[in-house]
Amino acid sequence: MIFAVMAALLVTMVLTLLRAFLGPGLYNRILAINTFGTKTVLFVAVAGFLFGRPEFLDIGILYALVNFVATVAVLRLTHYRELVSEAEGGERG
Amino acid sequence: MIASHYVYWTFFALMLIGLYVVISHGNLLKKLIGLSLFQVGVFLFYIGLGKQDGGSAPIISDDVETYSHPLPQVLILTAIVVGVATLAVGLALAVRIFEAYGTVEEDEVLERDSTERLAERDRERAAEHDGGGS
Amino acid sequence: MTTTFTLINVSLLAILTATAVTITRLRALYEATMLAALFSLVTACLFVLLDAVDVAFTEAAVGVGISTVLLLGVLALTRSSESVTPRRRRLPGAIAVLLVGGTLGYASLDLPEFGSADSPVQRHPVTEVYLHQSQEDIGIPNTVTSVLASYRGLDTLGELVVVFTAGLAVLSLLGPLARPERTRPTADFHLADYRVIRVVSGALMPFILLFALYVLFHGDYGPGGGFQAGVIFASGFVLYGLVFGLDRAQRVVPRAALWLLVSLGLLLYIGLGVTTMLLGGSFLDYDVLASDPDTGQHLGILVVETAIGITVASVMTTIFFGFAGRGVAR
Amino acid sequence: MSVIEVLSGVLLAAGALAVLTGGVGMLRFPDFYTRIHAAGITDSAGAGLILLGLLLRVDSWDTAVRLLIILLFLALTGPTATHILAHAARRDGVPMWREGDRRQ
Amino acid sequence: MTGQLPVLQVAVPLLCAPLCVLLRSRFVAWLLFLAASLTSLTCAVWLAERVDRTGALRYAMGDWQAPYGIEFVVNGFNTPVLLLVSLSAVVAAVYSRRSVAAELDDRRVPLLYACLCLALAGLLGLSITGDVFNAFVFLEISSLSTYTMIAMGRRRQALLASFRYLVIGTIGATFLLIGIGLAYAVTGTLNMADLAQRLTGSHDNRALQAAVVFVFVGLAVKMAVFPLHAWLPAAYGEAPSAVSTFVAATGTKVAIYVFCRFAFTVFGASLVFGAMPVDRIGLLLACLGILAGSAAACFQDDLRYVLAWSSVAQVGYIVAGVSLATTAGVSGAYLHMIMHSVTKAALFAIAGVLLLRLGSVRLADLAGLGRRMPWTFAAFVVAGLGLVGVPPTAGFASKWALVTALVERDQWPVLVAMLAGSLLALVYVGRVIEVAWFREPPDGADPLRPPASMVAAIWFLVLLSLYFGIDASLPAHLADAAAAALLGKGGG
Repeated sequence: MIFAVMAALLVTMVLTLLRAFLGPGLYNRILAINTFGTKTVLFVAVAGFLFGRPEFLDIGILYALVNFVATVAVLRLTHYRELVSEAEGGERG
Repeated sequence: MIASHYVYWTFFALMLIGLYVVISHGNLLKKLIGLSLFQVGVFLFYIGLGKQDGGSAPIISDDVETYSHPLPQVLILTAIVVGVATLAVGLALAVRIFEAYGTVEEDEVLERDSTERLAERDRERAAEHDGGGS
Repeated sequence: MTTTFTLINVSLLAILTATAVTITRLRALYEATMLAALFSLVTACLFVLLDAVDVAFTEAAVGVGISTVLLLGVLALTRSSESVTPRRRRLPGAIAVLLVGGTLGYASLDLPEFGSADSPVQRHPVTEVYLHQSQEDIGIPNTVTSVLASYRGLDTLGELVVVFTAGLAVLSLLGPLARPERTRPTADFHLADYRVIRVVSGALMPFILLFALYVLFHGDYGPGGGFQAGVIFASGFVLYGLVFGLDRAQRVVPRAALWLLVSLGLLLYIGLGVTTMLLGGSFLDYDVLASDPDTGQHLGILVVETAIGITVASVMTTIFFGFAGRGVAR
Repeated sequence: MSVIEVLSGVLLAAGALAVLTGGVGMLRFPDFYTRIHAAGITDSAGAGLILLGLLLRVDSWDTAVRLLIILLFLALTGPTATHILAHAARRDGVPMWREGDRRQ
Repeated sequence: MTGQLPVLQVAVPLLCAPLCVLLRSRFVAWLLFLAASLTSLTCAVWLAERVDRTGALRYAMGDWQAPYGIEFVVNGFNTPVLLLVSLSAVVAAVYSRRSVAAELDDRRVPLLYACLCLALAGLLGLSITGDVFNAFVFLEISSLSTYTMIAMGRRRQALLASFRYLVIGTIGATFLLIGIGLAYAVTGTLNMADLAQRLTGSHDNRALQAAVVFVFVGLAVKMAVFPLHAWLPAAYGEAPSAVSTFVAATGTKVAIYVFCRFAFTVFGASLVFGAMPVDRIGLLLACLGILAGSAAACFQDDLRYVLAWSSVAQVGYIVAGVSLATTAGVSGAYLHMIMHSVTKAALFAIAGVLLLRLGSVRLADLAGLGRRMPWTFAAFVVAGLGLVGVPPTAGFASKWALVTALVERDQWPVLVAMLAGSLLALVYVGRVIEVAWFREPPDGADPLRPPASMVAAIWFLVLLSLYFGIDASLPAHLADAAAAALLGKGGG
């Protein structure tokens, strides 16, 4: 059963990855990558059970955390770029 | 051969992809991204060396028999840290280059430097000429 | 079990290669950075699969939590799309790839089989010492930690010095010492737009810091340790800075305190080495720290991990402030 | 086969199904806003069911606590992330798909 | 306490770096760097003397015996390098006080000294360590601090120079890492002595041969061997003068030492020079490097770039000596390493003084220098002639040693290249002297007085090079001991 879950996760990873490759645009990719991050959290959890050592779930917690930080960073920093480039795009040439 | 070495070959392929990006792309940031890819390939190669079939993470526990080797993991921990330190310095330099030149494309930076040098030389020539004439 | 492993391994490797190729082809750098983050995540999964849990921990924290944020910060400050790579640049890259690839392929012919229990790496006496002897010498279940902090403590000191150097570099290039002449307009973050994220981040903050402490002190028994804890601390501050603005983040951790902490961690580590020398042992020989070698090793490793945690957290935060402060310079 | 094992199997199967559906939706849906819906399915239903299924299989309490923390964390950050994504996408004028438009 | 000397050598500069940052005072930072380099020099002298008397010293970190832990090894082959690096650091410390104050803004000065301490620690650690991975770590410490210091240069070109050095240097370091990984895969160990022992008899192992290639290409980048030298001219030409003085004297030299260490004591000469054609490739690249570097130096119009390109050529001389793989060749290479390091440090120091007083070191701006700064100019002439190899300067003694080694092995083409390189050196040094002596100074130019501490540092180096030129017994003794230790004839 656990192996089936793993297979489903891997297939979903590939599907999400295709979306990340195809885009279009930044937001589709961010969405795909955010979803992909959740998949990796699940991957770590399931892999732990699959290979008989489930005590390393700390890694899953960390993945969830950094995934969130990265998403927030993308949104913050892309938005900010527009502000700056509007204000002084001309000067910098 | 394929069954036992495909893993190494994939790691090598990752290194080569990174190396290609570093060498042939002119954008400084893309170069740094390529550099990280290159390094990640090497990290994976090291970790691959320590893996043992049916092994488990080298955290000693009563009900586990075989462990993968801890030494490559320690080395790569160090190497990852060195890699991110280099990346941070490279990015800081890229920001400063952008502020100084207005671009992060290597070719454009070089072009701007050489036009500056040519302009300087012209000025000098002109000054010399004036000095000789008067 | 082996088949399962191989199947998962092959899928992850395929995902990894496809991602790498796509990264090289994308000229929009924001997208390339996002895919680099994804690449890091997959690498980390692969590390888990290859039993390198500590490395996976670090790779995820560094690759996604720090590298991506820094790259995005730099993109925000510079230009975000790459110009077309001219044809003449491709040749040197292709030649280098061919040469290196040829050499690597040649080398692989004599590499031991992947996963073999009979390779020189596994047969060397070091393996036995690190895996079993260490239980008596040091007495910590996580052998990665004992090799990292004790057997090869000098490498780890070197690693910390590298981090310290990176902190110095960013301070000198982007810090308050290197203000750009032209000031920029204050960035308006539209904080009000993001009420949900503020509440959630605020709720998460104590949890993140607690998690970092847990990782720091649990490193002896499971994946984790000073470096990982430091990065988690730093990504906590990064999150705080991103959500609540740089000013508030700097009020929480003032620059002066960061300067102090950056040096303090390194001093603590070297000081530990000097102490062991003064107590009559050799550099970083923790046995002499207590009457009983086991306790001494535990104490030494604890100090080392704490020192690493302090320096890494403060350097990473300094670096982030350096980049972010560049954008909102007043 | 105990009841708990069966229950866990059912939960895992449901979770795997949800994850897969979400993945397919991610690829097949026509625009960004519909894809958020697919992402939501995998993030909440898929992750939740799988983690609960695993929770029934643990044999030590510290693993269980970690699973719960992951669950809590995903439940907290997932919706937040999709929320701000949608918010930002709307702000930046990501186009919306209507019946009859070309797929993006 | 004398047993702890090998580690003190590295630990003291490492300790001073965070203190520089913490105390944030320009004067204290300078004092710390001076103290660190003096301590290192004392340790190095002490160690050299002990090794000379009793043979190799080993120091096990954390009391874990090698190969389980990391060990430091002091032997005939690295004492000259330790002495060279720490002596250069002392000179750079004396020199830097005024030069750094003039070239950098006040608040960055402590950071520069911290980086100098780190670079010193990195280079010393790289020279002393007996563990291949530890060597990589120390290499990265020294490189990263060097990138940082180069970026502190005055002109904006320094930024790109630093960035390119960073990218090329990191590729080199990663190559080294791949090589170490392949060697590790074949042997399972990282300790140099253990590696050497386990490698004997596996000469036809293809992974091992690839490891040799990767390690040497990686080191060649750091050594600036001919086709991989692209980073060097701009890096040395744009760095703050105190930094180029220190780094030009030590950076490539330590990399060359590590090359020798790997070639002779890790992989073994029979594999590297017997089973693989490293010697022939080395000689070829050396010739190309000598010719290309010297020729390029003749066409530069900035004094510091002239010197930097000349460094590329000089690396060629040293590589030629090492590639001979004979005792005479390696000894000559060590001798040239010492002599060139003293000479080049003096020249870069002079360029720094000129930069301070004239505001530029473009050749056109040096007109009439001979009359405006007679003493500095005299120092330049002596050091410049040392570069050419005119007796009785230091350059002559070492080039003579290299020539005899080449003749012994009948390497005539290399000899021709070396002679051509020396003639070209005469051209580029002559060009500078011509401008400085025969051209009229600009109207209204007064004589200039350089700061006393900088002059003292320069003249110390110049007199040292003259002394070595007349009586080369001390460096020749060190070089012979090094060659003997490397090639396994005595020393242990």
